[in-house]
Amino acid sequence: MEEARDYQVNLEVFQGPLDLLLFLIRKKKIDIHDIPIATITREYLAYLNQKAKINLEREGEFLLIAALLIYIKSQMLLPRESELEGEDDPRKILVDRLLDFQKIKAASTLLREKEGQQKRLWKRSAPPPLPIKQEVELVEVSVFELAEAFLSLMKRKEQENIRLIHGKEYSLEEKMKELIERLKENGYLDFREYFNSQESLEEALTSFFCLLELIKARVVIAVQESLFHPIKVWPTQGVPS
Amino acid sequence: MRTRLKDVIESLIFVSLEPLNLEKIKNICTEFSNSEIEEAIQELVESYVSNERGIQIIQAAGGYLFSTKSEHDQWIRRLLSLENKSKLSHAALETLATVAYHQPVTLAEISALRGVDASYSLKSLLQKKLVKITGRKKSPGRPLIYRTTDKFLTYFGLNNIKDLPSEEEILKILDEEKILD
Amino acid sequence: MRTRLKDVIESLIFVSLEPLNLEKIKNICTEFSNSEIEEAIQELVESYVSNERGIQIIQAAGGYLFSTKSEHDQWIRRLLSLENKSKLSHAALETLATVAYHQPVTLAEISALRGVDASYSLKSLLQKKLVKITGRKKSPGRPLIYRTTDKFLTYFGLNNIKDLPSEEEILKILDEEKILD
Repeated sequence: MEEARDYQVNLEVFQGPLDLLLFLIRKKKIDIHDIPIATITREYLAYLNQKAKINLEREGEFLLIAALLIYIKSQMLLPRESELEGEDDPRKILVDRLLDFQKIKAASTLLREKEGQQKRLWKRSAPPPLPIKQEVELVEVSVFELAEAFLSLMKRKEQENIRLIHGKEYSLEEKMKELIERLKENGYLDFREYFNSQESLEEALTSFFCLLELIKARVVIAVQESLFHPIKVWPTQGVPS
Repeated sequence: MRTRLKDVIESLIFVSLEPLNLEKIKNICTEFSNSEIEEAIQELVESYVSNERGIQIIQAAGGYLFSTKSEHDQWIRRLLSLENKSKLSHAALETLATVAYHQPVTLAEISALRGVDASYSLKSLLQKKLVKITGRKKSPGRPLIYRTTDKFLTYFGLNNIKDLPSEEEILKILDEEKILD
Repeated sequence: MRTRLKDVIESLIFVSLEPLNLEKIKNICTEFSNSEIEEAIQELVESYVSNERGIQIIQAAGGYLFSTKSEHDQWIRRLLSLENKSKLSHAALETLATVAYHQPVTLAEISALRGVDASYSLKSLLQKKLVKITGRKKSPGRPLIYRTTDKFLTYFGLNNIKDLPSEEEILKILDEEKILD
């Protein structure tokens, strides 16, 4: 009765069958190198019989070790000519596993201590601010480069739209409004992203002309952080970010 | 005022969010010789040991990193309004210990050593980047093999994988039966 | 050793991502009086001014904050660009994965697989030498074909491209959610 309660107390901590075996060995003060297989098998099976307490997901793993125990027990019962020792001992396979596992558990204990020490040390999760404002070195993109980038995008759009019927018309004014709205909302516009979002070649063309107008009027400025970076369009002033 | 190498290195370590290793420092401070750099690091680390300050330079995963001192933990947690930082689960820690001491190792080997299926905890360790896939074993089925990462070293404050608790330390724990349950 | 208030405050400023103001420090260091705190801050700030170091405590937005010094700016920039160079953006990673698993592959194929134009991230991967051009496809337009490089293998710690986990293996790793551990 008392034993059953013992198991219950420790139930949650049995991560697996090897955990349980080690617990039984320690509890019975058994020498791990000379395990009385019959006793330990009986104890182990008694635990397994308390079905309700076994996690069903883990049951197979517990049964596997039970099978191993029973196998070893049967091997021990075979008549032999000489004393069992060393490599011939059928218990060796189990003992080796338990020793390995015991070491892993001990290592876990040591790592847990180290983890605790480290958890008390705090590191920065973000870099400190630089004394000089780290402005991105923006390169102003020429209209030519812009057009070049647009051309390649247009080519793609053309391929995509080749079979689309161009029904809808886009007014310059509407597009202009839409562009300014977008700038107000996001603070900037990703050139490629924006054109990719256009539904048809015509719409993309209309948008592009609007953008050219806005650049000419210096309402917006097209910049690149550096070569090969995406081209971004920023308002020069007046458009709150 | 002349720029001192020691100060440059201090600022570099300060900016870096991960341990900054000697190799990187050398790649950045190209104006200085290797011996000058090594000397400056030495001097810097010593200045933090002798100077009692609130912050320190620690060595982890082969590099240098700033951190607070453990005795200030409670105040920092008040600032960040945090309870104790979350720790690895028992299963994850056991799996991690298995990988650390048996690497390179396969999932099947880890599961056999632990006596339970370790795939779930291995997945969480992969996601936490404490463990990585580094190839395949030349055995039937060519299973993936796993190793611990640099982040693993940093996590436990180890400078090198050789700094893992030794066999003697492990045996000592076993003698004392202080094993975590 | 007695914990010194000055050191506590130093560690608080260190971990704080925003300028830490006096009010907050007082709210955290409740064991100390206001005048003690003000004195300690004074002392701390002065120690950084007089002690020539690579880092400093500055006052900004009504609070205290660690920062590097402007004379070290050029080295810090080198570090940051070095770190940026070794980092992969999410888009680049996705493109790299597409190349790795579908090689030999063309830009159009990558873009189709990712659902977005991959030319920018492909260019950055070419610059990082994680991907290389290995010829042209014998199809209309004769597009360039891409493969991963040896540097790619080194980056991910693999010996051979065949060591990459297969899609089934990755799915299996990610699909073990239900198993208790």
